[in-house]
Amino acid sequence: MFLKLVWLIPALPLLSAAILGIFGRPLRWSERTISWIACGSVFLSLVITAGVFVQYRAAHWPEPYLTSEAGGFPHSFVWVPGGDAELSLGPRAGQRATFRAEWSYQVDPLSMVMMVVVTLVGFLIHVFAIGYMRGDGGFYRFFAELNLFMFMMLTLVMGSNFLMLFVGWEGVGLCSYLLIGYWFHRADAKAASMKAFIVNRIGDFGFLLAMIAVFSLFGTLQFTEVMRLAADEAYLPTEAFGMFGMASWIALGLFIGATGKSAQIPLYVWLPDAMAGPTPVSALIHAATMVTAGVYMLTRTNVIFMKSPTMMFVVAVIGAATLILAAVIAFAQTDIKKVLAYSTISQLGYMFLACGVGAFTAGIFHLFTHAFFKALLFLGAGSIIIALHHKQDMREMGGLKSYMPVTYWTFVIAWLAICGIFPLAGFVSKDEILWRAFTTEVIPGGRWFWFIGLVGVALTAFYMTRLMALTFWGSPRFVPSTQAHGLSDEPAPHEEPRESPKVMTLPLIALAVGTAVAGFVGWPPALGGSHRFERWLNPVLYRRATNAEAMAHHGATEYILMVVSTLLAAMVMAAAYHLYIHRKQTLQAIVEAIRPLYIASARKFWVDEFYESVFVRGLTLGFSRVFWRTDTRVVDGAVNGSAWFTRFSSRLSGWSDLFIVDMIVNAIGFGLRVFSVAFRAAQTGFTQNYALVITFGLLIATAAYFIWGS
Amino acid sequence: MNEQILAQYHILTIVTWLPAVGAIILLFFDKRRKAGIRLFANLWAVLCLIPALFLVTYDRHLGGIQFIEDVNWIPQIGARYQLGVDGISVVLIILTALIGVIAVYCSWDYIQDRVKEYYILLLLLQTGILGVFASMDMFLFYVFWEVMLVPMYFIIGVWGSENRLYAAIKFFLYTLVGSVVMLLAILKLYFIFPEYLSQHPRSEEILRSVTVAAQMISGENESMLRMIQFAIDRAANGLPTFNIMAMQALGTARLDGQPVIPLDLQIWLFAGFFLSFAIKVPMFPFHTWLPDAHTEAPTAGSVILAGILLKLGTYGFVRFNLPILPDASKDPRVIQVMVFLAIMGIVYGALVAMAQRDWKRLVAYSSVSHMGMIMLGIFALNENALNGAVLQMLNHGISTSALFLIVGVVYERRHTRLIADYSGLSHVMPGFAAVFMIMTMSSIGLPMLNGFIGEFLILRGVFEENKLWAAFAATGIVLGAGYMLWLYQRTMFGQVTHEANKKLPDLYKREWAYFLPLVFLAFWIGLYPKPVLSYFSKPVEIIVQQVRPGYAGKELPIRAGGPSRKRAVPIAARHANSGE
Amino acid sequence: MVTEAMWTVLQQVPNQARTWQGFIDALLKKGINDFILLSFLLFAIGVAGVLTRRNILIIFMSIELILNAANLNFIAFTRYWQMSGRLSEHMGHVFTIFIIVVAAAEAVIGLGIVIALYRNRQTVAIDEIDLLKW
Amino acid sequence: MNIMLLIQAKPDWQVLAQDAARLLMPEMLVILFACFVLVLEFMLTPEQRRWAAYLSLAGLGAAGLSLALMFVKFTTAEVGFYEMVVVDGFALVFKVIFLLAAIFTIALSIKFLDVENEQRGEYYSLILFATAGMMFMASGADLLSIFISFELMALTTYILVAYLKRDRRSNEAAMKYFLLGIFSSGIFLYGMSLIYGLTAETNLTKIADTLARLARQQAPQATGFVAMAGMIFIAAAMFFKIAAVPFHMWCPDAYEGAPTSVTAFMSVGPKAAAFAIFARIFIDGLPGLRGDLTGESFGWVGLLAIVSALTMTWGNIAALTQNSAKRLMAYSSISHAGYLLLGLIAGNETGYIGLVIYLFVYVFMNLGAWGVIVAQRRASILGERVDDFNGLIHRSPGMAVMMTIFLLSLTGIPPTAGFVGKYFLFAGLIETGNAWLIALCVLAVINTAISLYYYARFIKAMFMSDVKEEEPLALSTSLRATLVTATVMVLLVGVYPRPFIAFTENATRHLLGL
Repeated sequence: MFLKLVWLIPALPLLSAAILGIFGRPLRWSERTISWIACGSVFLSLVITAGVFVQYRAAHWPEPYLTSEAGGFPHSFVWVPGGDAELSLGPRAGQRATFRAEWSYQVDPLSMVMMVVVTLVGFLIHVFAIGYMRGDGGFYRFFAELNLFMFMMLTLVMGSNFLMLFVGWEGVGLCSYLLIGYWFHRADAKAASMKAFIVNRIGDFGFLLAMIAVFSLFGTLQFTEVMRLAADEAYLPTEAFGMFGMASWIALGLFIGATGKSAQIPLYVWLPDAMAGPTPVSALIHAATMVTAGVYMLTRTNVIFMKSPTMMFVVAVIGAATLILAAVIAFAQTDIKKVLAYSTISQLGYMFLACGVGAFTAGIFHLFTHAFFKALLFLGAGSIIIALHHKQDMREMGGLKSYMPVTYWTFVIAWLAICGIFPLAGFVSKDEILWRAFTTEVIPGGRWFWFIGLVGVALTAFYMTRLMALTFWGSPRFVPSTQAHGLSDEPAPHEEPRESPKVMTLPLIALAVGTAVAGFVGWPPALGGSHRFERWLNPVLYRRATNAEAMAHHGATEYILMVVSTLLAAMVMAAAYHLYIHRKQTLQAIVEAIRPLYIASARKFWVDEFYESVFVRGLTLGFSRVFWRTDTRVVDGAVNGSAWFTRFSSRLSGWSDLFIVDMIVNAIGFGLRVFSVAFRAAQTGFTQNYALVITFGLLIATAAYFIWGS
Repeated sequence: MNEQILAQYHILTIVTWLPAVGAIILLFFDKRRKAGIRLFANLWAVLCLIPALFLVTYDRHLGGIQFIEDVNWIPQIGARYQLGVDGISVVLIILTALIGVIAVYCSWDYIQDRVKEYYILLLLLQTGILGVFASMDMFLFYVFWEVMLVPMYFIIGVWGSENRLYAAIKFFLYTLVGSVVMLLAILKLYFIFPEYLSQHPRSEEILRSVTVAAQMISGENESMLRMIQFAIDRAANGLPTFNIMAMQALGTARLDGQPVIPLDLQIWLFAGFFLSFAIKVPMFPFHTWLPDAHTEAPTAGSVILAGILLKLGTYGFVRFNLPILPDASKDPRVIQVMVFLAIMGIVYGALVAMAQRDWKRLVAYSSVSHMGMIMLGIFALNENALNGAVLQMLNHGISTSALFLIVGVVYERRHTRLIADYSGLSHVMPGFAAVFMIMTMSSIGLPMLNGFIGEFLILRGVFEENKLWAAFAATGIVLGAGYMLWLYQRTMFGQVTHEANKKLPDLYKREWAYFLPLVFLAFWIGLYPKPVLSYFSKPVEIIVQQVRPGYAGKELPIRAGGPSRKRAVPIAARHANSGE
Repeated sequence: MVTEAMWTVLQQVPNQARTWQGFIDALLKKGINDFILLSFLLFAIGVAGVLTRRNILIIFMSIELILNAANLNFIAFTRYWQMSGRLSEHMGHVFTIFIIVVAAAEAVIGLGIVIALYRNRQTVAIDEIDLLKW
Repeated sequence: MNIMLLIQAKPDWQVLAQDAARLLMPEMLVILFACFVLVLEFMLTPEQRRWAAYLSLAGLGAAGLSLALMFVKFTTAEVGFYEMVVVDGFALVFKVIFLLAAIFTIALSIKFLDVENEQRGEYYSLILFATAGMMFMASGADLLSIFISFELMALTTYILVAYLKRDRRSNEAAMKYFLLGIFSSGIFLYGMSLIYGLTAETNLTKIADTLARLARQQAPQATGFVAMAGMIFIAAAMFFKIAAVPFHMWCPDAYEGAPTSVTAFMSVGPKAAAFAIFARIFIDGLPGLRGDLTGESFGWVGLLAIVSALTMTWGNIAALTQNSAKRLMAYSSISHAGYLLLGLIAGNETGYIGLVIYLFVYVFMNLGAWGVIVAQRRASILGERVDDFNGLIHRSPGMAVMMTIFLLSLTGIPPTAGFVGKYFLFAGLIETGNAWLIALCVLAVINTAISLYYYARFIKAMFMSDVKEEEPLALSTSLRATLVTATVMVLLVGVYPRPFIAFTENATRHLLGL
């Protein structure tokens, strides 16, 4: 029964978005009405998702369930019938394939996980947002856009083919754009929204081409078909490491798309700026769901990636580099949301690292746990921000522990989780990744990747503890605000920060619970678990012998590695605590000692500036201006020449009313005018000249005939 | 059959000439009674839309040219008043009629002086454009093609903004240069057709081959075949014809596997048509008339220019260059040039758009970029890309018209087009901001809006031909997002900095009325393009088969019965009522 | 028919030399070239006069020379053809007479225009008349 | 002696009279009325002077009627006056064109002469004489008759140009036109004398036969030279009359200086007449010298092609920067001569139809345009600059719209008559399939586009500029009627050319020897 309602899962939020968007303003609905509609629709989706989960697990797993099985509209319909085409790649090149993209959904283990994450976390964040956005002028707009995001994200994860994935992909980009720019009067928001969209577009460039290549190779965009065909060695041969063949090219395109959406090097720059949006947006879009779409996509197309060890290696390298770079930058950030943003990037780096080493399930598992604890962190930060009346600078916080106990304690759980403290969710998933990296046989150099991951653990522990220390611990440094923040109509607030209302703390608590228990879903066998999560996901993976062996194999090394990472994290946390709470002078000294590094970190290694100057101002705008100039005033010389000529023949007035703006045409125009003046000048007014011309004409004609005409 | 009944009622004649009739009626209005003139023009424009909507009864399974009307016009030269439409024209005609209504309607407040002349010209322009889409006779086509220049020239020149005179004459000159060269190409075709079929040493074989080709391209469509056969019979007796479909049959015909029209000649003819259509599109080096004309024209003028007029160029390529000159169209040299120009157009247009300080000019340059995409799609010469290109014609008509209307809205309120004069309009005009956002997204090809379907299909098809082209074209999509969003950011976001902007009213009901259909269409085509695509997928399939026989392993079916024999038509008929 | 018959009779009459006609005939026996050359010289002189003289009346007279060059041609050719067997040839003579008449008419009109011009401008120098140009 | 013989051979007066009645009725009527008008002039008081105009119109109408009768009567070519005069479809069609030109000119002139204060009967009688001359030209089958009628037309036109005898510009224009005109007449005659010398014939068809015979007999090279020289001299005179580059230079000056109504007449009537004899002489008389463009044999087609290219281009380009409307139209008329030559160059049915139908519609569109310029001439305003048209739409919308239609037709934009003409001219060239001619055609179409630029300057002035002065236009009923008729014809020919093409086919059938 629920499986027949799959189409409703995205449709409900869309309906709500449409209703709110169209009627919210003209009917002047109250915040309460809007909240009910928005959250209600997401809640219904959540309920249906749960139902679908149960049913799917019982009746279909491990086979994917396609809504087209249920029939036509609204379950599925032919969306883009593009006509016949010829395949242009691979063994079937030259054969006919009909381009016929369907609008249909697919429920399989992977999308099930994503649906649960999206609807569950999405619902909690919706609820939180009721409190967070209270009194904002664009309440209806906010929820309309947030609901629209839910629709797009669900389309992304549920779509049964690449084109639908792309719909969601671009759609979440749009919503991200709209929501980052929600407070569009703010300069940072308006710049950040555009940056996000365009950087994503650059990624989409790769995705789009890769998707088209997939069709040109396989003749279909349906995931089930593509993966079935791709698994065939005859169709898409596995490449040796270092080779860059068909699979690698397609994987490269897909991966470029993923780096854009999931904020990896080199396209990560938009995500920190995206924090200009309201905090629930940051939590939902820029931490829990949208940014993980890249990981989802990599896992979805894991067959293709697995055929290309080269690209797997690239993915791992990019993931590893990103996780370190982002963590280092997070060190010196003072804006609480920026720290969390870089932390997100860093954690996404882990996920990519996991994918790169062939542990797609570990990546998804980390995605799953990360959704909880990072959403929790962001919501906690949101709670703080509200309490401090939209102050985000950590240097003006401190000692909030006693003012906001619920926020504090939930935050602590998340902090421990992200640092990888046993037995919280973060620990389980991160350890899984490290272990898989250590033992990988998909790509060479697994131990190095493990080591980088370990460094990342230490860095994470440090900056997160720093964040805790600066916000919750120590003495309060905030000045009670005397004025309301820009948009709210609330009167001047209370002197001291206050715990947020229930509508905000309840989601925090719920997420904290999730953070605590989510890890048990994929409890590793080494600790007595059964890898339920991995087994659940296995059907979507391209199974290779090594993979299965790695699953079975565990021993002393694994325990050692677990202990190493946990101890490392704990030690770093303790050290950081001491530095920030008790040894401030030492901290200062250290900062002084590594001042260049510190500044570089604080300035984000000038990557933004580099991009801005080279790509944006340099190449794009530079060419843009140059071309424009070519287009309009190329022949400045001609224009000047004409000015001179005008003076020279001032009596020929009126000819400059139409002057020369484009290059060639106006050069012709100019030439014609010059000739015109010359021809007219030939008309001297002297009759004898005319007679002379006639005579010459006669002579030349006669002579010509006598010379050539015989 | 529906189609034949409508043809009996001269549906295409009505569709084409109804606006002109309105213009004539308007002549009798007192020019001081502006309100009456406005009301009449608007009602008439809506009236003109109604017969156009009947064209949706076009039989999509039958395909080919339908609603054929055929009247002898100038028997001495074999020019006939032949109207007929295939799916591509049907879609474009309906778009034209719709944009026509919007263009008339959006001028309600904008045009305050010389109202009567304005509406007369607008309606005449409408007739010209509709005529181009409906013509099946090249002479008639050419007449309509040039006729529409004149009203457009006046609309830009009289009701445009500051630099209007320059823009108007530039528009007129550019397009005239192109079209007169096209006339020569048309004439050449006109003369070789009977020559091949009656005087060529192997005319019998050619005749047979052309007849077979005619049967292939008309498929099951009897009336279309009759039309072509009539022209072929005439030509077999040395009498020339202007029939476009007969020319297509000649272009498709093969003699010992070789094209009947030699490749050299095809390339020359191609060049002739190319110049005209490339200027109209406009393709890269011929585009400089466009920004001026679009920018200076009044809103309705820009809407018609961008929404419909540019499509005439791409329509011309699809109707003439591809099927009539298939071997030139697929000649690698030609393709290279065309694709190079198209890609240049995409990238160059986008980059130049980015440098604009003038809102309207930016939108105008975006057209250059988008039309480059359509051209690329056409010259990928496969079904996906051509379907995408035709759909994109429609999409561009919708989204760019809307963008020009959007500029018009603020221009009417503030009388400046400089981007710098606007900021933070979202605060004061939220409805406007929403519409603008939707149309921006449509323009940059966001999925679920119309632009995406077209662009994706084009890219899909182009990728099949050459991956590098597709990569270049895809950069256009990135750049497109760049300039459009930057525009949106600069105008809609931020604080309201100008005092004058603080009191701007949001969209009036009238303005909603013309935006909503466009928004609706944008969503409809984005979400469910199948009905629209189904109108032209069959004609597109045939065109691809004409250019690349055997593409995707398909063959055009030859009808049973075999080619018909040469029928005797006395030569004397040439001066008498030949062809009645 | 009548003229043909008469000409056959006349042919039998011995040629009367030492007349103008005889002289010209003698010249023509050498060939038509001398006449063409002479008329061309006349033509050239006329053209030179048109191009170089300032006075409108003299230009006018130079043009008369050109007309007379044509006249000379016509007469010489007619005679040439008569001598070479086309006895009834006469069109050149007729043409010449018409040319003379037309030249007279032209002179009338030309002088009228010159007089009108002189009244308004007090000059008959062609290079002073350049009001209309460019 | 032979002349004696000729005189002795008694002319059959009865036959001549019959010929006159049969073949020359329209011409005789025109001359008769011309004489009437001349005499009437002395009987009219200054207030009644317009009657001269009405009488002339009546005469032209009568001639038109008799012409119509001849259309019905003549199905084949009729020759008379000892093969001097031929009445065939070609002649008849051209006579219609001349009559129309004359009627329109007179209708345009009435008010204009009032404004100029020169309302006199001799003006109309001169126009009638010129018309008679042109009609004879169209009928000329012999170099002699062509020459005489040519001079009749030319001499009367010289006088017409000088008609404003107190106007210095008119004097000067007449003087230039006259001097250069008789200069070209001299060249014409010289050329004719050469041809005569070569063939001993003045009758065009006989010339053609003789030349063909000479060619067959492989006559010495010298004959070829003489024939060529004669052809070139005749062509030069023709070029002069149609104002083709480089023989065009009288044209702008004469057009500017002449009274505007006369300019209007000159730009249509004499030009068409010159084309008529051009076609007659070159197609009937010198077909053997046609040559082709393949490089095998040189002939007049190459000369015409080069001159045509020069003419179109020069005329159009020189017009670009003109500010005087009359000079601008003069250059426009030069460039049209270039287009018209294309018909002769093409040398096929399509091209000939183009030539004739273009001349036919040129009457309407060009006289229409000149008519509007004539209306600009008011007591205190010359009205000869393009600027004088500023804001015409506000003052006189009908005039502005009609002028626009004329200008678009001159440019060749459908659905106006000009397009139909250009269509045939271009189509003729394309039909030949010769690469050079197609290149010429490309040049021609590019010229068409260039011409748009200066025509559009009028449109710009009329529609898009502010009114300069408010004095009402000099309009009269006859002028209005003329312009409306011209507009209707321009549009009618453009939209439904079928009967008009059929009409011109009367002329082309002859040229093709059908």
